[in-house]
Amino acid sequence: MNVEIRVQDTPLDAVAEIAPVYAGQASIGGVVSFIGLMRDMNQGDAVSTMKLEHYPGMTEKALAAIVDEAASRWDLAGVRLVHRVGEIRPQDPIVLVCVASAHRGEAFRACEFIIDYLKTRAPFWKREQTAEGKTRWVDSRGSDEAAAAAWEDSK
Amino acid sequence: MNVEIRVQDTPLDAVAEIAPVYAGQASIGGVVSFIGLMRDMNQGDAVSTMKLEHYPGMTEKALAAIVDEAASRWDLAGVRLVHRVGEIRPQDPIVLVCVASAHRGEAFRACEFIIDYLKTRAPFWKREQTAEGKTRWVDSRGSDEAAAAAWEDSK
Amino acid sequence: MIRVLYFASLRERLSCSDETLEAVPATVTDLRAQLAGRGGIWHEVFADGQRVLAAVNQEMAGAGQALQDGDEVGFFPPVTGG
Amino acid sequence: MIRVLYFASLRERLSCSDETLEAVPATVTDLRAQLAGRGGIWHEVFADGQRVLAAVNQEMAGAGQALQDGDEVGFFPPVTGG
Repeated sequence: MNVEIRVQDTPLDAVAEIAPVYAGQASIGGVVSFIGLMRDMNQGDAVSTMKLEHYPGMTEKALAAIVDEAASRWDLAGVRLVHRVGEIRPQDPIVLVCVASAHRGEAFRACEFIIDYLKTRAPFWKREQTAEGKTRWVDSRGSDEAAAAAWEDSK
Repeated sequence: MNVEIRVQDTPLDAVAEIAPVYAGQASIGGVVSFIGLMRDMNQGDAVSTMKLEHYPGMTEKALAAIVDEAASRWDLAGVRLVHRVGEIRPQDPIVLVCVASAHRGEAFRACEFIIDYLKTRAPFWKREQTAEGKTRWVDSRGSDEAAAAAWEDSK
Repeated sequence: MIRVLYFASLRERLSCSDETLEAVPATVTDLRAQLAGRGGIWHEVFADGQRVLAAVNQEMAGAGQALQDGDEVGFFPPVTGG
Repeated sequence: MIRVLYFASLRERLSCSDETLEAVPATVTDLRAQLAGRGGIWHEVFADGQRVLAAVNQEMAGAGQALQDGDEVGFFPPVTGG
């Protein structure tokens, strides 16, 4: 399996990360991609910028472990996982998850699994600045915990 | 909701179809894309080319109905659905389904729903030429029927 | 009058892409029976019609769907796109 | 000796990004208790530790995980990436 995992503080050209996952491999029938984007609203407030902090060293291990777990559950031909850190603005891509497989069902399952696990297990933290100039750490969401827990049950 | 549906006999630049679905819309948090590619093997035989035939007029109606059904089930911000017809070769993209939503779960559900329904309800037919020069119509698959039927049950 | 179209492997097996029928059968089921009555490959295709899908005016149709003057009926095998 | 790192809102609340402790607590639970014992904001953060996650040597750790000399322990709030 062809795997690439990156954490970068430069802009993420999410769409450009997809074709390399399947190019030149004629056994791949389905490619599922998830692009997570920064929204301009959170919890009812307009947000102007966000800073993404992480735990260097642990982040890379955590992402590799999530991809390994996906590869153990489904038959995958390629995975690419790229996550932004640093300063970002609304509409900027935050994360790209791209999974290629011979069959589409496995690619859909694995792609959603990876983003669900990343949301609860990879050490990234968002601090947002509202349009009024207030700075605050983003709260974790119960819906993300529930999404990750559902994969545990389906194991 | 921003919808674009196309059937084209020219090459499909699948990756280039994704960014327009979310560009300029800061309320979109998640974009899920499916790219279906022609494989070089089918039912144990090497395949050199394929011809995709469709039912002009009905195709467009069927695709629009599938997208409408997805939009009635989930809260979507944008959908793009592009399907190739005509002569294609291994590794060529056959179909692109891209769904944008405020939340990722809805985008994942809707994207998979659209491709599952397309596989059983949109009037496209594949005729492949094997490496040995034999021409044959591709058989429909029970696994595709089952995938579409599962959405009926979950309605 | 109705228009009848045949697609993909059906078009090839029947050596016919489309035709116009002056009489309007009451239902898709009646039309299938009429086509099967031609015998030969037509009987083979339509007498056991379960793998031949039908659309009326470009929408998927159940076997018993009623037909009206001017309708377009398409017959085709299970689809294989995507 | 162990290295202890604090991230995100924890780093800000504690005004501390990292420190080195000479003594090695037996477990993560013991380390939490020791930090809470500093009082003030440390007590507030670690006495009710359920929303403070811990990693040992950069892997998620259960509360009772044993510690050894040279370990790196990270404390942080629930993650919010993706």
